[in-house]
Amino acid sequence: MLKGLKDISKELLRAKRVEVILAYKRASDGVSATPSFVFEEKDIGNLVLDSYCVHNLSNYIKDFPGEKIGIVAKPCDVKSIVVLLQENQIKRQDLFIIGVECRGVIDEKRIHSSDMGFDEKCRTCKSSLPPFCDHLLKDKEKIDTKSEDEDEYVSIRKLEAKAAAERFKFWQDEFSRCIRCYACRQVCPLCYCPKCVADQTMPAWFSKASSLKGNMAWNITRAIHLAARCIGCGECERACPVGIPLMELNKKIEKDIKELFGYEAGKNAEQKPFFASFDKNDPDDFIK
Amino acid sequence: MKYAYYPGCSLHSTAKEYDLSTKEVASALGIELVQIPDWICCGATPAHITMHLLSIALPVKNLLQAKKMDSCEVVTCCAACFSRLKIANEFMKRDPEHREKVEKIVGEPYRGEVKVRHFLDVLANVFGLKNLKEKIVKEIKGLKAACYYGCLLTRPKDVTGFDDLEEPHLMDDLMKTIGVEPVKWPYKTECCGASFSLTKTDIVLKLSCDILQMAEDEGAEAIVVACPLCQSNLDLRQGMINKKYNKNFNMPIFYFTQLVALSLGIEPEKLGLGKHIVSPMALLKKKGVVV
Amino acid sequence: MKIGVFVCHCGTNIAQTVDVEEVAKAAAKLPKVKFAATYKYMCSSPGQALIVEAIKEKALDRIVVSACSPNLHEKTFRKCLEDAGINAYLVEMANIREHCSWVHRDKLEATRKAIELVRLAVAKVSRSRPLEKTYVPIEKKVLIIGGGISGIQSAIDIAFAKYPVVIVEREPSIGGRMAGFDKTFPTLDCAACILTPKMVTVSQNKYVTIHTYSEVMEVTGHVGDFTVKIRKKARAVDLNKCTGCGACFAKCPVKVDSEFDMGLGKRTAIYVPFPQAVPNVPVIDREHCLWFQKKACGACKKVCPFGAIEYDMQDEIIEEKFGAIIVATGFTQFDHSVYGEYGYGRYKDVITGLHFERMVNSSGPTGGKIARPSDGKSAKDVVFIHCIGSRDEQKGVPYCSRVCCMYTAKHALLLKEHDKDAQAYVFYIDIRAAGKNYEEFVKKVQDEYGAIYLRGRVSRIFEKAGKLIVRGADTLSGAQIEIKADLVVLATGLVAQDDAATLAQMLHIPYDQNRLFTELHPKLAPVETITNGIFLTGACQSPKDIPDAVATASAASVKALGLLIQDRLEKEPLIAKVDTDLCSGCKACVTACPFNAIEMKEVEVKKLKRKKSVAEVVKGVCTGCGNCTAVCRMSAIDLEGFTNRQIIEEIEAL
Amino acid sequence: MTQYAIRNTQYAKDWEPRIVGFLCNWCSYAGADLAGTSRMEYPANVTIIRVPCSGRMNPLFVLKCLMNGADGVLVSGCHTGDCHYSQGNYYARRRFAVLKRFLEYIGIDPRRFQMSWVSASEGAKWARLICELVSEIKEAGPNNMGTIKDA
Repeated sequence: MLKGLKDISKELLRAKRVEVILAYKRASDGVSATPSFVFEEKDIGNLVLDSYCVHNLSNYIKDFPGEKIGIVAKPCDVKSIVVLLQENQIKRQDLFIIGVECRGVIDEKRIHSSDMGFDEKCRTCKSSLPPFCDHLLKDKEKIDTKSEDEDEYVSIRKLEAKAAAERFKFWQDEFSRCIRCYACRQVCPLCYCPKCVADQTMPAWFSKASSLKGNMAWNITRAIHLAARCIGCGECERACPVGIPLMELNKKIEKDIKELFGYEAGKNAEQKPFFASFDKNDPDDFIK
Repeated sequence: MKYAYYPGCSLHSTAKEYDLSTKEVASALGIELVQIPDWICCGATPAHITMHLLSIALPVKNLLQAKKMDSCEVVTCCAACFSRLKIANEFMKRDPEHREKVEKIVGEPYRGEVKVRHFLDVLANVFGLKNLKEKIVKEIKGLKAACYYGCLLTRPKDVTGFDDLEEPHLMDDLMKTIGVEPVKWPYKTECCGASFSLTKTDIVLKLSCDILQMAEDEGAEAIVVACPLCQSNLDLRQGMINKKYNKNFNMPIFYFTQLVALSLGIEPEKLGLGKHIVSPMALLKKKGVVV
Repeated sequence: MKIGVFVCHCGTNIAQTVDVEEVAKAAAKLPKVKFAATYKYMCSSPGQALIVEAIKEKALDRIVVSACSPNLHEKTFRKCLEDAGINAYLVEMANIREHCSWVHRDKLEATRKAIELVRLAVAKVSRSRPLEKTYVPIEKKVLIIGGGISGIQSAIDIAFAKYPVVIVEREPSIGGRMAGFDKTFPTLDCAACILTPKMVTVSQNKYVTIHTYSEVMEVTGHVGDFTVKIRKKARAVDLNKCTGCGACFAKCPVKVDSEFDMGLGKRTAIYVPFPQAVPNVPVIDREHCLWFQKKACGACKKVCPFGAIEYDMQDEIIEEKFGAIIVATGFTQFDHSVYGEYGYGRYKDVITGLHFERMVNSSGPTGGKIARPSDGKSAKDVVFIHCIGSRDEQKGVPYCSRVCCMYTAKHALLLKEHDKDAQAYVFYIDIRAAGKNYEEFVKKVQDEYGAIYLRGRVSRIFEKAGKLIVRGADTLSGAQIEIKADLVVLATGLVAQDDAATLAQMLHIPYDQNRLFTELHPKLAPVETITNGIFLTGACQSPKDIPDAVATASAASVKALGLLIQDRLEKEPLIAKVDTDLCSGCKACVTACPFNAIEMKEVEVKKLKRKKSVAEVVKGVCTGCGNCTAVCRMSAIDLEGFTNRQIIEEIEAL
Repeated sequence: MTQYAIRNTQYAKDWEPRIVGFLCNWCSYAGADLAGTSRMEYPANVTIIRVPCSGRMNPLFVLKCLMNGADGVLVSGCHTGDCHYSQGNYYARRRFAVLKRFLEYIGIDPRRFQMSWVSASEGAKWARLICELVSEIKEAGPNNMGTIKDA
């Protein structure tokens, strides 16, 4: 696969098909991978491609406006590209997607511990192949994935089943740790707003203080703003320095929207954004 | 098919033949009727004009008894009982204020869980006319009868709700099934005077006379009823009507169950036909139903 | 910032339940509030003068009027601010009447809530900005939906002022219900004699275009600029070639029940609904025409001397622009088949008032003979029953249909005039004869025409021996009554057209639980609707007799003309606007706008020295719904008058 | 005892819920006006904020109310098909179907956020709705967000 990546990268740069390639190189710890922006052929040699390549590189697309970009993209990364296309943030012709067949990525938080293993999102992942791409890097061996019927929302259902007060307590405890560093936002490929509502002052949508109330408002707002858009790459949770289970929020909304409306984000760039459209038969049993 | 059976007081006195014929029909069709133990008066018809709470509490007491029989459906034959039981049920379902008071009186909670049906409803809608047709031994041919539903069976619509309010047809359908020819007549749901029979007999005589007259005018040889009060007014008072209005009615008044029983081949002796004041025997002989 | 708060007593309407002085005192203590006062009637001239004076004296720059619903007086106070020389959009109303004093009884509670509502309004107005009115051109043409007496009168009035007007009528002829009437109460002039000249006038007027056999399919746009799609159904007869000679329907072999004659008479498959039809051009009823069903016959085409028959004519859809719309879609008759006690509509000799109109008409299907539909025998004893469907919350509509008492009286009179031996019995609940010469008319029918009026309801009708037995109570004498009648005429009520709700939704006008269209104000704006530029006339708003229908028609015309004579139309500036710095160009607003009022444009980002694509609101098209603001995650698009800052400020003030 | 229940008993006597109602101008606001003109009585716990259309309602407004300690929030618009702007309420419906479930998941009592369709002619429905809403929120007890300090 790595050879395939290097070959195609060389080809793209030589043919001036792209100006930059978003890929990975080894980090200074010698184990993890780190994003690498390759402008020249000579840097191709440093590239790596393995289960340590956790980052969703589509987050960096916005840093190269108007440029032709080659991007290494795992299946989830391609899904976020779909949303970016759907939301007019990039032009398809400016993008060359080097799709990667994926066997999952390592859980970075446990990378130096004894129980190193795949990330939680990969354990329930149902597709190893990106929905589409311009060039596919296939694995040599066949990759087993979960069956379509497998419930990916086990933990959500568990939490749902708890009493309201218990849920409230759970989230209060989680949110109270938030330090409002906004790493979750910075790392999210879909948080591209020029000025986040959290930073706006006129009006001040919610408290900027790192208090429980402010934290709660922020975390709820973040989840709402990713509703029907989050494709589950898990970058927010990975980046969170205090370990708030942000995916438990994202997944809950993803589940509801799938159940109530049959809509899934990141499937089709031609589809109207979920909240910018409606169906006359949308459920209304909650309305008096 | 198993029901809690609420006979009501009429069926144990003036309308014994209704009780007899109902039980005969039920057993012939395999419908199990289990009498509610310790059943009491339903309150019809004086209770609801004297004390509202009492008129609900009495039927509820009976319904509670039925509930304990682990039977969720009560069947009754008397149109007045049917009406009172149904209305009580509706109050207990819809009106929390009354419910609270009544629950205090009867000492137990009740939310209208027990379903109440009239036996006509059971025959026509649950057992089904198609199934009944297969069981018929002897069709009653050539008998023209006016099906008389009375005032309570279909009203009020929201409570009873099993037949058309103004133009009921279930009894007509049932009669057609057993071979009887129901006549088209407009007095299906007129009032016979009901319980005024004792207090204001004149009213009953007038109203019942009109009904008999209309039935005769429209070519009926007999009237079929589903209510003991209707039956007694039309049958018991027929002589007085003839005298007072100078008429010559000789119109047998059948319970629908009696005719159904005859068509099922049940011996006439078991149906209390002899209890009628206007004897139906001559007519039944003429039609070849009995020998 | 200097905010002034003005608390209205509204006579005792507010002051009785809300301690207005207490409200003013509390308001005066709010930050930024420099002045607070109360007055008996803020909307009155002295009330407004008080505001103007205070603005000038205390140099107030924002105003809160704490009074009734803004839907009633917001415009009044905006005007008042203009008079005082400050921007009209710097006023907010606190609705302490409809939402407070009228719905609460406890004075303490109501006063507390009134203070809260004022606090919110102060908070909101503190974030208000002066807005400039925008202007849009007006399409100087009126659409009238419905060509009955209302629509015809409206068209005549508008054409008289020399403005173009288009009538869309779904039947093959204009004329509506009135065309089917015999005589009209209380003067007894013949309906045709007074309607036909109007039909001719309107059809010959050069300012009037009539699309009969046509329906409105779609309405978009707004006051001054409505775009309307009209389906002209295929008549299969060329309107220009046909001269109305009648050769075609003389030859047509098909006979079906005539709708115009309420099924009492027959018509052919190619037909004009009635002889005075406008246009006098037949239409082919494709469901019954042998050509359309079996490709047989073709007689009409063969006999037409002008080659006007076109079997392959297709529906045509036209699109036109209008500045105003008048809705004159009228009523339909209540369906009495829900009354089991009257035979579920199955007795042939139980008919409705409209049947009777046709029957009594000398050019009608019976030639004016009052005949039983069942056997054609002349009817001597005729029972009329009032309030069929009307004033019946169980089976019909709760309202009084207003015209039935009068038309029944007229029928009783006509019955006697047509047949000296006939006898009318009228069962009524109340007689409502409120109109000029109406009461006198009813009295005349009772006294001079011998109609027997019985106060009571009919409990049952049944057939016996060729007669209808009508049973009822005479509640005045307490007697039970039984009448052996030959004919029963039900005074069926007037109800909304079956598709009224669909039309209302198309026009974005509200309708009530009876599907009658709702006027802007029941007293003060009876022909206007909540949607600017759309007006109501006739029975689509509520049951009306002919004089009322004509009066509302002229009223609606004046309202429409009032719009058309203006050079340009003032448009509320309460529309969306985009902050391009915040906009990410995600196009969610563009997709979600129900009016396609948002477009994308390129702007230069100076800091980055490159262009970016952002949303832009098309001012003339935006209606100010604000849907865009809620789908915008970056809150880059906002709605004037209901800005994020204003609403957040209100929430903070809670 | 859950914390809700504790609060309930504590506040039961003199606590009155504070509810915010966001009403669309054309249907629900007019319906509430009609309840007034018809002199229907209902509890004074609901403060109305007028918006042009339920489609104007940003979920963050609802969140803001709840974070500020409102005990209940109601968003009310026209019945489907009746929207003055033809579609606004359809968008709102979708938006708030998701929000409602999400707030519940966070542990916020579902009774605190409700949505209704009230037309301009449904004054009676409005009055009835408010009675129900107030009693439901009384059962739910005070919003504990209001007691959390925001330092």
